[in-house]
Amino acid sequence: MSLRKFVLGALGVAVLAAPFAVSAPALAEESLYLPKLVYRTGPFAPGGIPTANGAVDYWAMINERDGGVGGAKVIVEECEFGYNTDRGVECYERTKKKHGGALVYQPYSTGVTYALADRTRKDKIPLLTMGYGRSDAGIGSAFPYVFPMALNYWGQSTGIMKYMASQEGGIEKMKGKTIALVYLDIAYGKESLPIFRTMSEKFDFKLKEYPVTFPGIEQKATWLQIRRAKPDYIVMWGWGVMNQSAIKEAANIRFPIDHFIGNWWSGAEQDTVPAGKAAIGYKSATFSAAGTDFPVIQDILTHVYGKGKGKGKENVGQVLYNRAVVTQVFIHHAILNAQKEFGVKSVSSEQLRWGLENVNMTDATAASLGMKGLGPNLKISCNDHIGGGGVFIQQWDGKKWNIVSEYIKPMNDLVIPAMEKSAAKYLKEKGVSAVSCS
Amino acid sequence: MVENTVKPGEILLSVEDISLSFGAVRAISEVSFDIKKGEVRAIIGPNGAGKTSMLNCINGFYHPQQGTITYKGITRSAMKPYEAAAQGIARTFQNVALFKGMSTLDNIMTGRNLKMKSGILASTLWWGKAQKEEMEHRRFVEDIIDFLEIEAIRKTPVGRLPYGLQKRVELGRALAAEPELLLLDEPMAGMNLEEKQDMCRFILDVNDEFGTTICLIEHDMGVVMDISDRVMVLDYGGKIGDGVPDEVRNDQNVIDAYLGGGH
Amino acid sequence: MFYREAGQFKSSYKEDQAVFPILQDRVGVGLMLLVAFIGIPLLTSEYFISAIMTPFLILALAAIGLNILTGYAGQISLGTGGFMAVGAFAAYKFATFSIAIGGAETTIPLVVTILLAGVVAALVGVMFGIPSLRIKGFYLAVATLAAQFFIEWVLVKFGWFTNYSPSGIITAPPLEVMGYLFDSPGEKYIFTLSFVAVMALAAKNLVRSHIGRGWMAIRDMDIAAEIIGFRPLHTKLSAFAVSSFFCGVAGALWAFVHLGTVEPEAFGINRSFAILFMVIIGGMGSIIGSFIGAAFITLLPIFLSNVPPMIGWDIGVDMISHMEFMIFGALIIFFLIVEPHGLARLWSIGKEKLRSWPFPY
Amino acid sequence: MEDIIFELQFFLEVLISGLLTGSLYSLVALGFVLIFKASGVFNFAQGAMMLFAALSLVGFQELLGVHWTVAFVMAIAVMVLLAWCVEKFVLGKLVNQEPIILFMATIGITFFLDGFGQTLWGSDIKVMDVGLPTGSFDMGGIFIDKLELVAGFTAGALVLALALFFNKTKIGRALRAVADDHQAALSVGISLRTIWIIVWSVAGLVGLVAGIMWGSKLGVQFSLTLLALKALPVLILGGFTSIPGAIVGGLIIGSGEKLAEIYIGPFVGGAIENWFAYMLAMVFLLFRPQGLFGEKIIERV
Repeated sequence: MSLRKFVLGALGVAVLAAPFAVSAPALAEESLYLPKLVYRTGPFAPGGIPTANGAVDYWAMINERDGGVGGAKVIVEECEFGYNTDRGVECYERTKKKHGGALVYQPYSTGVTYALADRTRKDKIPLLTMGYGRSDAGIGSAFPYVFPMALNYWGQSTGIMKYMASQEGGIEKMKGKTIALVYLDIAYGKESLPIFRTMSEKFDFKLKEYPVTFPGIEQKATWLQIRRAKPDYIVMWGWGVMNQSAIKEAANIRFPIDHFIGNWWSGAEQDTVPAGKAAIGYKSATFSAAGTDFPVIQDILTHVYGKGKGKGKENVGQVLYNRAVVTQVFIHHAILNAQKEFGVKSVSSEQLRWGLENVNMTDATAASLGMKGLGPNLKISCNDHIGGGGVFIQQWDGKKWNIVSEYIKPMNDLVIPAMEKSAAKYLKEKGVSAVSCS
Repeated sequence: MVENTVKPGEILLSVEDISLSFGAVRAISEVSFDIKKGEVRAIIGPNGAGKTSMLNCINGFYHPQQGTITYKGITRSAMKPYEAAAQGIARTFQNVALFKGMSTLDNIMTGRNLKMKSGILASTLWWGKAQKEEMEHRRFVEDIIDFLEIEAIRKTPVGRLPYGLQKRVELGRALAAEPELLLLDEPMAGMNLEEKQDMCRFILDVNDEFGTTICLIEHDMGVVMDISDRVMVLDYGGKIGDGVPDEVRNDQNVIDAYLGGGH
Repeated sequence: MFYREAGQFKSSYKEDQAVFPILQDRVGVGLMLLVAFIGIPLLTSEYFISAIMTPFLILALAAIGLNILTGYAGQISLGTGGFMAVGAFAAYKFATFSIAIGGAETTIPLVVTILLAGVVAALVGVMFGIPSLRIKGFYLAVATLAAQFFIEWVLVKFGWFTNYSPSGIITAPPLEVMGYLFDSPGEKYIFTLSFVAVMALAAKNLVRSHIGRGWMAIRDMDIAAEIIGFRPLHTKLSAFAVSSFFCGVAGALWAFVHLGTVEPEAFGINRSFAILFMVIIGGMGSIIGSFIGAAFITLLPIFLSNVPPMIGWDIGVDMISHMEFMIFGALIIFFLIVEPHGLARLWSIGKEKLRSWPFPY
Repeated sequence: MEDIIFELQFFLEVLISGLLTGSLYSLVALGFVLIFKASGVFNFAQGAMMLFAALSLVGFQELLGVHWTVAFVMAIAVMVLLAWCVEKFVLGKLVNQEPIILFMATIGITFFLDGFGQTLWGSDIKVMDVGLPTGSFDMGGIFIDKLELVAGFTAGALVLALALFFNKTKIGRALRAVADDHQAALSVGISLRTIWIIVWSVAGLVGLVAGIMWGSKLGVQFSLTLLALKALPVLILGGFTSIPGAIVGGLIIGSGEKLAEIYIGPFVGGAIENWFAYMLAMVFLLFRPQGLFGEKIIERV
């Protein structure tokens, strides 16, 4: 009996010692290694699954259709972290040196983004956080390896503001109006607070802040308060289970649903479908379009799903899926840039950084990559890692998301100074100096 | 802390007119008695007579609703058990109350806690003062271990010991505090004859060698009469007899309570 | 055979009460320290050091902290994450606090910062330990959740704690001790290891002193402990204080050394649960058990998620993750059935076996 | 004057919706109480059981295309099977262990169920449609969530049913005997195994009902397991062993946290619901360490 226990103990020791043995096989072939941190499990899996599928399917399509990028095969490897920051860091450390070195990371988690900002800087690997992450990281000289492309949360906030103003017939009409900001009370949700406060002062509207306790399962009290406050608009910074719960509660208090606008992580099929009829008319921001009427999405359907592969057909064309595809197209574009500039097939992460800094997505490039109309046109530079994106507003009609607004540019006069201030503070605290962009 | 000294033969503790009840149940009613310095004082009585409750009152675990307790000349109001311990009152329990997860040595060492002064910081370092203190007390405890003849089980977790030995360890723990007044709650319950004899010997030795005043509760009349100087008898929470063993043995009330009272 | 203590006589109480009275143990621990301090940094990969060893050590430290409270003093707590958060944010406040002495800006030295953070956590721990005087067992466990959620809320809500960072995420300053910058994963690992080794020894010393005996007495039978003179207030609160100190330091290390940046959610309720699991799986009332438990809880999932790709089994990361959960759960149950008192007990049984090996009697 | 009426009405609305939400918490807490009462096990896995039950129901509906009532029956069968497995592979092997060990074992069960449920049915969000009403109706200016009203009635009915079960049936009386005294129960010939299987099955059924309610509200997804945390303060307040306690505790916590969020929250920055519930429970414990309906403990030496 006791000997059995001992044997078990020894077995346990062996199990614990096993991570020592992890090693990375080397690959001789020309390749591009793109590790993908994903969360297909855990409380945020509903959002994590379509984003992961979009990314993986895109590269599977590229490998099938073109045999890789510029002759180099793309190796995509998923690492599950369950939206858990320390597992995310572990994934990063595990994958960063495999297959000759990881080229870029895209964690889709604010917590992991913050945790990786320092590490990627040291390891000289770009961190592409398209549409999320640190709002101040758009200042390329302070964050040379972070690329929060398209628009950060501050820019998005101003974009949503502009949309509401346009609905009312001009920004001056917002004076005296009440806007309720419902946000998930964690780092991600709070990113938009400072800019809304600034705008509230500048445009003279009343801002009511409603933090929702993580993870946002129960929001009754919040919505009772909103009902009493009778706001003209509700803006939501939610993620995961919070979203559909909020949409249902908004319907319960009979708030005019088309005056309820989510940010672009609060506007996907995963948020509206479970909310049922309550969600019809709900709006959200987005920087990418939904649907399958784009060459690149069609190619995925033909080359991946057509051959019986692919991760999840039901996700194709969904908001989060397409958004992930857009991000991959930008990476694709950056790889092509780097290959051209440095004349190699297997670009290094450092070379890819150059590629990302020289992204210039025009209508022509977008068309050549099959993405025309799917995502934004951006021009990245050494100092500007955002690239001048903008925001669309989309609306849920009960079946699909439709874009209902013009392309709205952010109020850069508000956003950029705030970013610069915050970035300067970061540099000071970290004791690092800005890189030169000249 | 009380620093009065009481000479042998003088009254160490006196209980006056105390009553204790739990809701409607009266555990002790209007009992007075005293304990003299240096004596072996016994409290006897049938089950439920209020003996353990009396000890609980003396060491501050229960607070009587009425009456006073005077220890070393100071009458105390509601007092916490650890304050009683600090004044030199130690005890053992009816159902052994040892620290099951610790070894015999550690259990007895806990009895020394009131005398150990080194703080948390010093203890984390171990080196120096804290270690010296620990060693001094260890020496004292080893003497007790020798005295109780439990050397062989020094490092054994007490949970694994047989009942008789546990009782002995518990006595050791109480002794380690170098008490002035030692309260023993049925120290011989559940023991065989040989173990009882050992225990009697220890009790008398403690009384002789250290001059410790002892107050004990016991069922076994024979044992009580042999080793005590004075005996008090409780029944239904009231006092029915008090005096030297011979007096008590012949007291009609006591005989009734034990023999004819329908118990 | 190899592990025999026969012939090792102790001639003084001092020797008898040494941390490791048996020669083989002393050699073993010496070897382990040697491996930990020299072998691992030299021989293993950066991944192993920075993604496995460093977090493992920090969580082991937190587990020691909780073990002091739960394993030694018998007070179940689910507020560990909260106390770690206090440590992390206090360290951040101390580190960003600078005073001008003689014109030059002076900051508090890093090691002092981390220790001070522990002290702040200890104070907060004492505050939330007060209910333990009346509430016991699972009721107390749930009451400590109040601490967990309250602390998290305070840190999220009041910008002062994060120096008004818009997202509420704090960024650690560079790790500089007396002019030396701990920068590479190896250096950071050594930094952590030094802290953990010293504090583990301190914890071991504490639990075998009269203070530790007081905790165990309260744990085993609180009424008897009080009657023989332990003051429940002092004893319980000192356990809360010491435990929170350890957790606070662990939190500070987590923020400063491991992640570099941290948000309050990193010390959420899941963290508290994970550390409680470490203590129970490793063995309550055992310092070495805290290490074993931390290893089990942090390394096993990583190991499990590494195995299928290693053996070339492509089943998708989500399936791996689900299986990881299932195997992990099953193993917890399995180990409890085999040895309910934790892996530390299994370890000591193993030692006993080795003592007589290869002869069973 | 109008203001006062409006305020009064608002207060009433907060109170009512708080009570209704509270009854939803009670549903989760009820499963804990059942198991703790009968076996002294603090079942950490109740949240996971709720998710697993709801996942099974939706899963059968999707997979087999059957009516939800059929899926409901199938889900019950799954929960009974689960109870049998728990007894067979976990609790049965841990008889006479300390409560903390059993608690830890239920943590193992939690991990296993979380993984197993997602392996079988996937981690994606699923829509729970068993025909429960949505939206709210207007009662003199007070909006009442229809779903929560149904949940409130269900909770009430469930408690009534459980009370009948415990008091009127032979098995119920046996369960109570076990709760009072394991030895005595064994000596009159009740098998502890059977009791455990029944209790865990009933807790599974309660979990399924709770899962349906919460699943209709939030969609069936992993986050449902986090609701177990909402049930803990309810348990403290109500006492671990009292079924009415779970209901009353739920009502107090539900209304208490809503009132606090609305009337105290704005002064301190909001989002106080979570810790307020725990704080409320803790302060309450300081005065009654055994909970609202728990039995008073007299200490002896």
